[in-house]
Amino acid sequence: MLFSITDHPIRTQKRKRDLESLEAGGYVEFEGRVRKHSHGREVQRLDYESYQTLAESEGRELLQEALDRFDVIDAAAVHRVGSLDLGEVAVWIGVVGVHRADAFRACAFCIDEIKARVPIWKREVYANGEAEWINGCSGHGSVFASDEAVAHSHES
Amino acid sequence: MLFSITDHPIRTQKRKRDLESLEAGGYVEFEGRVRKHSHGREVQRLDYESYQTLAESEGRELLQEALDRFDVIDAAAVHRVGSLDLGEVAVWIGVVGVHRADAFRACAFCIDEIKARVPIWKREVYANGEAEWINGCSGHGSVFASDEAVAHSHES
Amino acid sequence: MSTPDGPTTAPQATTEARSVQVQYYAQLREDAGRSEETVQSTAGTVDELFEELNRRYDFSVAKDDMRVAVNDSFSDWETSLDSQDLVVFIPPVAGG
Amino acid sequence: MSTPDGPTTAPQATTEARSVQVQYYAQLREDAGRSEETVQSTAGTVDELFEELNRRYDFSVAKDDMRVAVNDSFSDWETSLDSQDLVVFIPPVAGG
Repeated sequence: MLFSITDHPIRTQKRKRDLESLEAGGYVEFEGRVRKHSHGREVQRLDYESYQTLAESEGRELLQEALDRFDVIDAAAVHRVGSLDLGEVAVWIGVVGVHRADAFRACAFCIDEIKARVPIWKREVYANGEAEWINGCSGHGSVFASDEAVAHSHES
Repeated sequence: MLFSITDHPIRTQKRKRDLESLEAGGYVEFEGRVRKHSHGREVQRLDYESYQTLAESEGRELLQEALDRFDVIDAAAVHRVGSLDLGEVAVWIGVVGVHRADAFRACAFCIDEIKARVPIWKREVYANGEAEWINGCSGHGSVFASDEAVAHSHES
Repeated sequence: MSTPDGPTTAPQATTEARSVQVQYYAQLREDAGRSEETVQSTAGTVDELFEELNRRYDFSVAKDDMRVAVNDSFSDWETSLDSQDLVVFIPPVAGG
Repeated sequence: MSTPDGPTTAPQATTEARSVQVQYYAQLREDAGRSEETVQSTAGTVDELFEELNRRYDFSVAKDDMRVAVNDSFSDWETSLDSQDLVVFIPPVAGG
């Protein structure tokens, strides 16, 4: 259950290997990447910054919440800060579980929570030279509804 | 949009790189792995076999359905056959999308559909020397309900 | 409906036997003791071919739990058989 | 409620000024023109400190859209300030 902030490219393969478990039937990964377009504007790069101490403690807390709330074995996440080029990975999340449904849910929960509450900020730098801080989340949003039916939860 | 069956270890990093797109804000990956316990029995290895021609055409069809049904950029999947040791990857699925919610949904859809309809069979070989063919899906099951609310679908 | 004895007494047999390919996977491969064979059959439909082979091998998977493919596409049990068709009976799948 | 002029006329000021650390991130860093500073303030609460600094820097993010952290934990705007506290105002986050 590791959450970290790094100013180097995220070593996603190493992070994934750290999560391996012989009890795990399913692994779900999410990567948030720098994309070329944002709300119709052409992006040149993204600058991320964090309030690192609080970001790491809040990140560990939300990973623990994911482990408490879902039937998964382990979860980890890394967020990059600094200047990121197009296509680079800004955030990586990995979850291993005995069965797949909870691994999907826990992974979606983690990215929802990271976006909602971890003190990290993003400045979009556009191809035309302009730049602006993105006014992100001040509330919660989720990929999946919390009360939805989950079939086949006993298969991986 | 590639679906393949292989009797070699799945090169997940190469498959992931093949999916990269500068328009992609989110990447979701699922790996189904051989786990040590199945319904309380200790597993030594799994043997998978496929009806390859039909498995590949059915696999391509379900990937196309995922692209039709969800707002994603690309999706790919590979299923391994042959004898797999504990911890090895039996199936890999990768999806890239502009936004994260549909990437999660499409990836879950693909593994649900693969399990439901692709002609691949699994024989569990147990630590005590016994073995049996797993009587898998003859119907459909899904990780997520099809009508659930999806918040924040316009953020990556 | 019950013709328990002998492949030569199959119901609805046509007069002419066709040569079809059959492949077996997973449990059915073990039941049949082979992964494929060429069958000379007078069966008019896939369903009749299955019944004929089921009498021979006593498959341990019920037909109701299976699907069938003809010439590498999922098909209907009532599909009529042509010479050289490839027929595959598909027990419940278990990928992933 | 309105005391538009001068840091020395802040409401509810106590007689003794405290020395607190303030860090600025993202838009607030640009507004303040610095990433951290030591502030001598008579503010009794985090909220009063914010108002004092907002008069100085005219932050472009509304207080209602922000959270606040004291000593590396999310905190309440009504938290009372102690000497040497680290205060961080947190504009809407945008990770991921």
